[in-house]
Amino acid sequence: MVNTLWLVRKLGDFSSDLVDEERDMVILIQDGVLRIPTKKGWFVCREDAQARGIKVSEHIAKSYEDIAQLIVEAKKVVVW
Amino acid sequence: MVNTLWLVRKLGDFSSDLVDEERDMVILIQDGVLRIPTKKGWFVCREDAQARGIKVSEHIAKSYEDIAQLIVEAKKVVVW
Amino acid sequence: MGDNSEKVKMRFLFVVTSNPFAKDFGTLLNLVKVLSKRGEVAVFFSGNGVYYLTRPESKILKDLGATLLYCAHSAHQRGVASLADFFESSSTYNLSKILPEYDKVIVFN
Amino acid sequence: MGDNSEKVKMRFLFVVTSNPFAKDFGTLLNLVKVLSKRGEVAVFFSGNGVYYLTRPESKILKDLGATLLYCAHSAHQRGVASLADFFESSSTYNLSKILPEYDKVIVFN
Amino acid sequence: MRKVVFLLKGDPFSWKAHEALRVGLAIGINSEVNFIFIKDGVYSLTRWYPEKLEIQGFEKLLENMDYVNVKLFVEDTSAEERGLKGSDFVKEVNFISSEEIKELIKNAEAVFVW
Amino acid sequence: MRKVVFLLKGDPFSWKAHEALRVGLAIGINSEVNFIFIKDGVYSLTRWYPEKLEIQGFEKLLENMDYVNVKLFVEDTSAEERGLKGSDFVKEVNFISSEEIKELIKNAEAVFVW
Repeated sequence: MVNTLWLVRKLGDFSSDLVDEERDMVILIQDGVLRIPTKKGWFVCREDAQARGIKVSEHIAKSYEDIAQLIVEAKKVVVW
Repeated sequence: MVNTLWLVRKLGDFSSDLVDEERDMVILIQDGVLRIPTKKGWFVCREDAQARGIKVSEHIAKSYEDIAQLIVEAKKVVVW
Repeated sequence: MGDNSEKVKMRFLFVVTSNPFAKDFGTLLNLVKVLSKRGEVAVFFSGNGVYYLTRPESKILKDLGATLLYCAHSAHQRGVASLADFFESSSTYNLSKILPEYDKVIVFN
Repeated sequence: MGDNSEKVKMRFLFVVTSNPFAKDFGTLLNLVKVLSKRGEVAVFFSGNGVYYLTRPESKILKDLGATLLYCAHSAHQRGVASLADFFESSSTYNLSKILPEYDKVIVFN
Repeated sequence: MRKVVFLLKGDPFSWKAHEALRVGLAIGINSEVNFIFIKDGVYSLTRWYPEKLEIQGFEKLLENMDYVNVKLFVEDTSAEERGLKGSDFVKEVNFISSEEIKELIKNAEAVFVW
Repeated sequence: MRKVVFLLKGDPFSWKAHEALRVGLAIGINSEVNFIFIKDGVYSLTRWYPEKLEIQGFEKLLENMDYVNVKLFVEDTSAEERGLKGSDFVKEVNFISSEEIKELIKNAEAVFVW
């Protein structure tokens, strides 16, 4: 189970040291998708990437439906 | 005469390489005053620093009256 | 939180203080769309979020079934009045009261 | 620009597209205050700047003698109407026409 | 009582900071709020002059924090990097490390990032 | 005709970018506008889908740029760093170096930074 689901809009500004790598999940949304993550547990919002014409590998893409399910399952959501 | 008067609100985001060091002047305003400049030709808005409780040496302080006069004299103003 | 998700509908509360002509608008719409299928959604607008009251496209949120509340103090301070009857006048005090009733809180500042 | 500053009053044009409940508000006030002593000041509000039309404190700008114009298109798009009669309805087309008449242009986006 | 974390990470002299405190104060009536100032956000609690910035003052809000369930924290390294010590703040604050913030967020049920 | 520079430095898929183009187009009727995209701003001119972001499209504005005095520039290093080449842009753009931007700003009579 995910403890904290982080939805990150601005990567430059994000305090990623607050992420619990074992139990959290990070999903880049909005213009956050312009930087493709390489860390384990970090994903990219598929629709937000597509809307911006950014290509993302399927294995790191999460749809809004996925995100909704994660919001339901996670203990909490933090929008950064 | 000042060619470009730069009023800089966000230092982190500022493309300082666009400044002409010979003929331009940079004044930090708003929260820009939280970072005290050390470069020649760079100043800090006195009232904006005071309002934030930030101390600034007199030799790099410019008041709004000074800024008004510089706006009149400079070829143009760029707010960043 | 959410322990009873199988028995009762999960409840989602959004708090929005950012401007409607900014990037959060589309994100909010997308999230309300997918979450309203999974439970009840309410959105509380405060600060610059009360400008949603004047943006015509806010109606989409209502059509998705969300309850729309706003901080009357913020609206008054900004000279904003809701032309639409589907925004309910509220307060941060009320936000405080209802927050514990929601399973998930999602904040856009 | 400004070659005739001794003969005729210098003219300053502000263009503001940022929100009135943001940090530019105080800066704009300070600059209009000091520049209105040195010439004529006009402020053109567009985009989110049209929310200035609803912020009561905008009157300070008028009291300083500034001409206040706004983009009617932006205001309409945001469902904003001016309650104050000292804001003049205008357009980006008009902004384009008047811009060359001003000695200094100062833009807050 | 819900465990709520507020994180104010910047724009210390702004309506946003004012709104963060105003909402935090209200939430503190019915929940347990850990209100943490990090990065430039820490300046919010220093001595400054809101009336000069056309912003409503924070004093009243900060004063009322004593009557609700809000605990104020300042990240130690954020204060240190800016040369701020305890006496520079208008209110008694608790210093907190990044690790401890991580722990508070881990245990929180809702988080407001400003 | 006044020499005006527009600099769009970020928020490429936003109402702000839309506003920059809308105002630039208008100013271009009576002034000479050099409209320069730098940093993330360069994405504004790539192929993307505004309707999916609840934003009005830029096509019409960009199309009309041909009928006014607006010249579009993309900073070369900003494009390069993002792996974007000429064919990735929806309109024919002029690549420009940081030095040349500095020169355009030096000679401008008004500058709009977005």
